[in-house]
Amino acid sequence: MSSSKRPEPPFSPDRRKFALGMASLPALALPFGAMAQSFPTAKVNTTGLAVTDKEVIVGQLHSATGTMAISETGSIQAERLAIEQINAAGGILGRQIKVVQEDGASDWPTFAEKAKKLLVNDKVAAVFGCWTSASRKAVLPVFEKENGMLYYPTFYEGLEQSKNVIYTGQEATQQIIWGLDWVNKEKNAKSFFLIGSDYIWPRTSNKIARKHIEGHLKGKVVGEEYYPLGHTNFNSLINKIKLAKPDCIYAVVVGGSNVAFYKQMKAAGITSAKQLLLTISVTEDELLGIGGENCAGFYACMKYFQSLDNPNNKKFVEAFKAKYGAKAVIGDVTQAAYLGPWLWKATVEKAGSFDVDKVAAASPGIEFKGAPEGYVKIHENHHLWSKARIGEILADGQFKLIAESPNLIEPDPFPKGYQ
Amino acid sequence: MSAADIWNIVLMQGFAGLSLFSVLLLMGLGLAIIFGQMGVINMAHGEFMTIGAYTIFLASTLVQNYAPGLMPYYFLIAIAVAFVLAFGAGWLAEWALIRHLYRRPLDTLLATWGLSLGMQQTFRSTFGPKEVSPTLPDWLMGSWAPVEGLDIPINGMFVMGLTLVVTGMIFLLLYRSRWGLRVRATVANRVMANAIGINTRKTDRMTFAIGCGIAGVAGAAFTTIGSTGPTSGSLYIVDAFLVVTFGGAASLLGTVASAFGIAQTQSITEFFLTGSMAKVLTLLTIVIILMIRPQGLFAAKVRR
Amino acid sequence: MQKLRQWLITSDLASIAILAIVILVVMPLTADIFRLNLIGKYLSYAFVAVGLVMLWGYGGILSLGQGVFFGLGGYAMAMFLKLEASDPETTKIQSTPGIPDFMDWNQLTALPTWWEPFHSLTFTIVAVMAVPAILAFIIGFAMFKRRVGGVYFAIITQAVALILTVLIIGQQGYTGGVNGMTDLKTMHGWDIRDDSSKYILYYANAILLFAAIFVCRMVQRSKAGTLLLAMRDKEDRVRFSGYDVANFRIFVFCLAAVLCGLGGAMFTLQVGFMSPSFVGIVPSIEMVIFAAVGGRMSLVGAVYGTLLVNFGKTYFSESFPQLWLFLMAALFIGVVMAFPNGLAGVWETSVKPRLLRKRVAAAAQPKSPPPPPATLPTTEAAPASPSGAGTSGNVGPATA
Amino acid sequence: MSNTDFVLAVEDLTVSFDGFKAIDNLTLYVDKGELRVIIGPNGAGKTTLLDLICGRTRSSTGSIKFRNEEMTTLAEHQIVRAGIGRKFQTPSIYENLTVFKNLEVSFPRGRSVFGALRFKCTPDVKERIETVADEIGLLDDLQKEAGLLSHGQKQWLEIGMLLMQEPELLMLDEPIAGMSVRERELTAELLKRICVNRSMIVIEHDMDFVAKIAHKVTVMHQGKILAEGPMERVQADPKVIDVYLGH
Repeated sequence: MSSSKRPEPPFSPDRRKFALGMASLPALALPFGAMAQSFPTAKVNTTGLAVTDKEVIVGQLHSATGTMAISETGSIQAERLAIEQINAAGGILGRQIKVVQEDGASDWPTFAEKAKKLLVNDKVAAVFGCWTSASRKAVLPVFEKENGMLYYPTFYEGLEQSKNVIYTGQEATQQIIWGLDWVNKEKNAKSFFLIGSDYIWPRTSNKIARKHIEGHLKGKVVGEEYYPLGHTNFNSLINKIKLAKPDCIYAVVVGGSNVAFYKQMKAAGITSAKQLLLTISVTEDELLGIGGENCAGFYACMKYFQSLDNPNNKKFVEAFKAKYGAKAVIGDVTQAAYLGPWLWKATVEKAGSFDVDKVAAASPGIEFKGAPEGYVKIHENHHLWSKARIGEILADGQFKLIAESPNLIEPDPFPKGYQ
Repeated sequence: MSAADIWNIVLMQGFAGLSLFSVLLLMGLGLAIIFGQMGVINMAHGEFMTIGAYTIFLASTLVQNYAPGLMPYYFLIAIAVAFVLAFGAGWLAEWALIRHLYRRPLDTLLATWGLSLGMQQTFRSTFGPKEVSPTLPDWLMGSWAPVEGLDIPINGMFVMGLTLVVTGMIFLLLYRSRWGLRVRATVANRVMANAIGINTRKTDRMTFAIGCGIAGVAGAAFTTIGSTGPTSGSLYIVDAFLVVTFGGAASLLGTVASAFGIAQTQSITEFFLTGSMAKVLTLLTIVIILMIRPQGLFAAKVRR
Repeated sequence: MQKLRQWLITSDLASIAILAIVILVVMPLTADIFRLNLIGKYLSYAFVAVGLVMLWGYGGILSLGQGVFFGLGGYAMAMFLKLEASDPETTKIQSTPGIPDFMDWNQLTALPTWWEPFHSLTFTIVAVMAVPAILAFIIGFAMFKRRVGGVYFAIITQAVALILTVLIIGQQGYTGGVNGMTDLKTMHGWDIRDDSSKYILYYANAILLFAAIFVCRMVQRSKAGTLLLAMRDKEDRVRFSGYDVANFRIFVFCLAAVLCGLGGAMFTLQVGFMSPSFVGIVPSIEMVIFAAVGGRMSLVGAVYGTLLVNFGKTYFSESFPQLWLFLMAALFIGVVMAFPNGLAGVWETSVKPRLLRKRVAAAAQPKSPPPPPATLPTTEAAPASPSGAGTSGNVGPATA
Repeated sequence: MSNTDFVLAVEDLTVSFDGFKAIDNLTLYVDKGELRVIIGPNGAGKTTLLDLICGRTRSSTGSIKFRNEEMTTLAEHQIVRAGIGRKFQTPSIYENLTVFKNLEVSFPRGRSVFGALRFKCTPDVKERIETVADEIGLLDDLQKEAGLLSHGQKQWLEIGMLLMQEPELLMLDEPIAGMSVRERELTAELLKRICVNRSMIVIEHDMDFVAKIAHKVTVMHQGKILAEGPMERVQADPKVIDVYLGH
């Protein structure tokens, strides 16, 4: 397929709405037409991407169906919102952004297939997508082979760095170490019980946590347990916790298991009144399913909470709710997904080109002052400098900000001494 | 670690085993009736459970908004509603699909698999792709602590009680009612049952619908211990099948025994090993026993 | 001319020839390399579907664990490729260079001994077929010797699929866990990601698939094939003709498993990774659907079925993201309810007679034009038989 | 247990289903070349006895010796290969194969999996099929699909399939059930013809037919043997008249 033939973006009800939304914005877009002329397509697009004088096509690759749709829906919405806002503000280099959305269907090979389709057939300039580590691992070789640009929103295990990926969530050490220091110092936690779903992110996170607890905090790990994804019965585990009597439970449970875990904990009498618990896997999205009342008082360590009190975030939450309803919630990953298009825009404008190589090269040092979480900056290793924050779970499904790291934490995907 | 502490853990662990037993039994019962009595494999069993779960969610939302005073009581009524809705859905499914496939039992598997896909997407379109959390009555979500250090989950006791009631009712229905008689007659000899005037088609539909209704009850009850989302049902389906197969298809008593065996194995191994290894061990045990005794734990010896 | 037409419509060799033209000529000419690679991926599933025709259509044994064998073949190949992709030079960033990355992440410091043989391509190719065959033999021996069949067998294979998934995911230091084995690059230095290698792999896959079809056709036409059909419908009669029914079932189960293993290996080569999401229950059921859509009695039909379902999946999910699951559900239910013999059944009962009618009516003796379904005598519970194709199309209420 | 000259020696055979003794301490001998008919009221255990001999049901105690070889421990197909053939009550043939294929499948060669894969229909097989088809009167119907045969022809075809195996002991369960008068006569002829160099056990209810073919008659009742001997003597036995013929 040659690049001259523009791919037909597939029809979807969502997209139609979106297109209508754009049609109502010609007045805004018009003055920027002049801008596109100062960046002729031949100059900003030397590698045959789907960029014309008027528009640029990007891909969106998440699970809209299957078990992961529960988590990924927020990211889809946030990326849409960001793109819409960018378009309303005149687009990128005078070009409107058009989205081709693909469904990864919670199936990793499907992710790889669709990633390839987006890069090879649709020639998209960038892809915003993936959620689980497994889906990212599945598409990574595709992006490296076809030289695409992926903006990946989820906090993840680290141990990875690619020219073709910008990681807008936290890598493990950013999220884990400061949180552990905090419970150790403020809550005097010395012994920890580590719990996780059985896959790479929880295992790696707990590995880092264990090294930190044993090596730096001089504390003790009194238990480390993994349960299959989708496990729904935690009573035996809860008894083991009761037997071990840790100062702090460190929980990295994901998906449907999360709900079962917290409900059964509550029913077994393990509540915040008696037990300290720190999790890195519960955001506002998960609380929808768990129910805030079932885990109120526990702590989560993230970089973003919906309740953050700053002007950027107020605007963001307002816009999000205006678009997706007053009941919509925003979790850490949703916010990170929102950063993707904005960071890409800033990078393209700095590079003066959509070419992937130039965008990748221009990425380090890109700043985004309008981020809902506050100021962020892309590190040389393509991860973000960001703060870590501790939130307390409230019964209404929101977090109360308890503490926040004083400085931006440097991303370190290959931490020395933690491997 | 005092002796009392250890004693408490032993008690709680024993309860955990029993609680898992009742969960497995409750999710297996509906399937056992359909599978055991009709030879039909209902791959959409999990989705019928999800109907029950969403019923609780709807009921809790309604009650919260319109009659907050009823909050402590609504749950029981909602379970009954869940039964009715799942029963109705089952009735429809039997009418539209299953009755055409009785002579091709392996095909029911494919058809109900398709059904489960469709139902999942229906849930997703109706309630959104994210999980929801029904607000449960406060009395249900705490623990009962007779002495310091001993916490017995109330939701666990509730599920246990419900399982007891449902199982009892099924046994009563099967062995003391006209329908039960008809079902047993149909299982024993379909042609003969037809000949003596039993409407086997109606019996089948009733059986299927009751099985689905019980799945609805199970799904409703599991909102207290698990998640409610479009794909929640798929978390249970395999375990439910294992329980039924392991028990031997034609025997409800077998289902009870196998649920007990699996629950105890899993809960004990989970306590001493890690969760993933426990799962593998439990499954391996089941497969090995099934290889030695393929007809399941309980199977009648009949003269051919 | 008329003879040729007759042959094209009725001969099974002709249908294989047409399929060969479609796969070897039409598709490479019409599809770009991305789509062709996709088709290649689908064709690697077709091995499973072809195996299921033998196992399910002919043997009457429904396995819901074919993904296990597909996965084993795929993993065997992936292990070889992963070892090659993990030379000390490219993995020097790791704490232990020279071992696969996921091992390093899981604190393994040396290659496990059972990985060692996978340095050898010959061993790998043998393992791709032998490992599934051995596992199938063990399961088959235990089950069929004790006369477990039907629904029980289906569910036990499901349990096996579940166990293997849990094992693979749980033992991530050795298997790559949920992520699977990704980032596979070369085979003996030959880059499998190039466009040209994609073409070569596509053709290798297609030719292997036709070899598989011919082997299966040979089995079908031998006495063993007749016996498989016979024991599906009249198990006791076969037994009392002096045959050990179990051995034949074990054989066909192993045959299907070997085909799955080959498919898995070809999948890994073409897609460049292997993950546990092919081993579990869901993919195993989907693979049964491929065979059901194509027609469980037809080898060629199974290939078409696989292509159709996967094209459907890709097309629907690209074009109707909100509706595609409904469409898939409708496809499954529709096929089972209305076309229990799948595409091949539709061809046999509706298309072929129509194509033949003109010619045959002219001929002196109409041999046996398939009458409309309703007039055929109802055969016994036999789910699908070549001659009973018409009857099974009749999905009237079960009264027996 | 000593060796005997009998083709079949069943001694002290018992089988019970959940306490119910379907066969109760039964002893039975069949001679070479003998055509034995077993009669008895429904539920007497006749079919169960055949099931036991051919290995379909496993005995609780007792022994079954065929040409002085113990059969109770063998699998069904091994018993068949030893030389015992069994016809079922309802015709059990492969409905959607041709008559020729039905007979060919029953030819005792290529019985292992790989044997079956290599099996070729050589001229001697074909000749044998034609001989048997002639015997059972289906020579003209060789290419007909078996499901299209008449009920009587199906019964014959099944007997023919057994003949292909050249068994030394042939067991037929109600071979003339559902046949017309003419077909019954033909069947009687057939049975007499094929009995020449083998032994047979036939279960039958039709007394005229029994009288026509039987060398010896065994009467079973409640899992036991009530009487045994030539037809006339058995018919005259008051015990037999009481439980069976009298009704």
